[in-house]
Amino acid sequence: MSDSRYDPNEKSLFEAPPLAEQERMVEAILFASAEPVTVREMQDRMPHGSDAGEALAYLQRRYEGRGVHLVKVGNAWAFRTAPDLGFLMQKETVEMRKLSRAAIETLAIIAYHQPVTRAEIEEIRGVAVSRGTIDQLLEMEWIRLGRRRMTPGRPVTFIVTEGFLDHFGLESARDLPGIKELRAAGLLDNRPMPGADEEEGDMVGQSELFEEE
Amino acid sequence: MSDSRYDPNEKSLFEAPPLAEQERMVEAILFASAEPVTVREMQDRMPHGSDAGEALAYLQRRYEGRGVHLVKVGNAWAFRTAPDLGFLMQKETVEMRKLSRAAIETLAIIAYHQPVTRAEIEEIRGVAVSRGTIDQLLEMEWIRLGRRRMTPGRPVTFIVTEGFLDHFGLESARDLPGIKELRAAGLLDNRPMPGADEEEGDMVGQSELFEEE
Amino acid sequence: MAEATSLFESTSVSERLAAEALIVDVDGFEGPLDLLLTLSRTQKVDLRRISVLALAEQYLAFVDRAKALRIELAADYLVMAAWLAFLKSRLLLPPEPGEEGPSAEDMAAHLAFQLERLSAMREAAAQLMARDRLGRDFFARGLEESVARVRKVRYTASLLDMIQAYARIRTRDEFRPYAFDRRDVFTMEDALDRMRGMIGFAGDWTELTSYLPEGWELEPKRRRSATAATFAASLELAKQGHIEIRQSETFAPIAIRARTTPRET
Repeated sequence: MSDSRYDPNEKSLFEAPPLAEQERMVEAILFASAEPVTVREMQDRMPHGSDAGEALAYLQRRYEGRGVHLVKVGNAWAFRTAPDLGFLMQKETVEMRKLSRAAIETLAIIAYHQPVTRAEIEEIRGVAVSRGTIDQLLEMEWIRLGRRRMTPGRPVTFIVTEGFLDHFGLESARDLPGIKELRAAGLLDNRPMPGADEEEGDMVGQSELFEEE
Repeated sequence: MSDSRYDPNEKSLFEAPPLAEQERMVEAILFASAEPVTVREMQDRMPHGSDAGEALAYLQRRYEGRGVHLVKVGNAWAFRTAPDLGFLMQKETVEMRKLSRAAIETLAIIAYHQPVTRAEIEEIRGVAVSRGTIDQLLEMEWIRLGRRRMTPGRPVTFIVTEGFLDHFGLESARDLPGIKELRAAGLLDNRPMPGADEEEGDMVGQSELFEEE
Repeated sequence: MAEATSLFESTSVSERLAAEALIVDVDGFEGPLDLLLTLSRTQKVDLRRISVLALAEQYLAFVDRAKALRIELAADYLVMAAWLAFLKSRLLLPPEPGEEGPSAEDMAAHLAFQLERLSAMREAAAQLMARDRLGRDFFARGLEESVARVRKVRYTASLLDMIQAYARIRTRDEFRPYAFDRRDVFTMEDALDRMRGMIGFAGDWTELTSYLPEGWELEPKRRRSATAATFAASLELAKQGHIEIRQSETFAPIAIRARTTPRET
């Protein structure tokens, strides 16, 4: 919970505010922000010697069962209204951009298989992924570029963002629905086509034939 | 607190949610709204039979002393950061800047000659020392006032502080290397200073030219 | 193909109607794998237990139907058809001894895996989209408070900066005017002055070295400086048309003489 334990000797030098005060501070910082705030950023803004992580743990308990919840998004935290009260918020509802089936599937594949290359997405879907689909997901800031794969051609990989986690109310990609079962069933393995070594050229050719651009 | 009492007969027709539920609703509505919300608006959005005013009163009490407060803005209500925590709403960025040539020379003279009067500093530097330079060094707590010199006019003297020694990793000002040592170590910059004898106005311009060394 | 056709014909009326609906809607498929997945549903079994042979036959029959109806299929559907025809023949015929490459069973198993994986991803995508979502089911803070950025300047200096500053002040008196040591330097201007005065008296080829100032040839450092300056000056004089320069071969002594008539330029 806490990523910034202080040396006890240092603690004695700087009088940290009482924990209840730190909890108020974390509460105020998180309330003021629409975006998730990292523990590190809270810590930076709080007086020296504060332990944002510990304060957060208390705060989270305090908001259990309330109209707003404290949720963890990746390494950051945010207040979000309780999902069961969504019906009250029609006024606040933002128009959701309708995603194409291709975009939704591509997003799911990136989330479950990340980091994943475009060729791998195409392998799974059996069709070429159009540039527009990837662009749309990048633009929505639901995916971003990960590390390059250390294979010939060093292809880029895609991974999901904190914005994605935030949007779908996930603490981390490990919490994706059914991911454990899928992994156990071997469905997230990168299983190459038997004899793919000889036929790889062929495979690429196929997906290129279908390029929608 | 409540501006919308319902007819008890009507109330019995529709099962109103429990008050704790209503409080959650008010909390979520106020949290998510971009603007302060009136009791009437809340009431309109909540299930029939709810009493937004009463729920609000409970909610307000709940947030007393917390990091955010429930405040009335005109006729409407909103969450606001507790006034004493306003300092958290700023992010401090520290910019490091190199000390000006005049300041560093003055500092050097004080360190090597302490306790030293302003007139002595000027004599050594060969130019007047501006008040701002001394003030800056005082403010940084690298120099402080020493004893007054027992000469006519009893001028103040300047000495370096513990903070100065700390910053430069010195145990005492006596640890500063002498000119001979500097020369031996090749630290003496034998570049002449054009117009070194000229008046300060000129000097400033030239030292700026030199700043990047 | 006869077998496939018969199989196609043997299927029930409703299945044939469904297959025709598929063909009409072929644009709606996202590639051959998607079509295969849809066809596999007609087998009404778990994807793990799917008969790839039957699926291949269904697919080939579908492609034949499309051809009969003169519906143009995208190339990758035809590539898949060719691959499935190959797979089908491999599944039906006993393997030839010494045959290379993956077995037909491995290929079939991989196809089944691909279908199952695609199906699983679709299911996952649906579950994901059905989750409570930000801005639809749960909401962020509406009234965001801006975080003011406060810029604070902190001045700093290193010990070296300070020591050098002090050294600069203390040694200022020792500084000479801006010049490096010129005692051993013979400048081109010096050489020009010297040569201009001498050139008029020298009517014939004279070695350049004889123009060096007296005494400078003794010390190597001074000789180098004087030679360089004199040579540079001679080039300058030649350029101006006052003298001519001659050198019989590389590294041979250089000789100069005054030009009688100024060169036309």
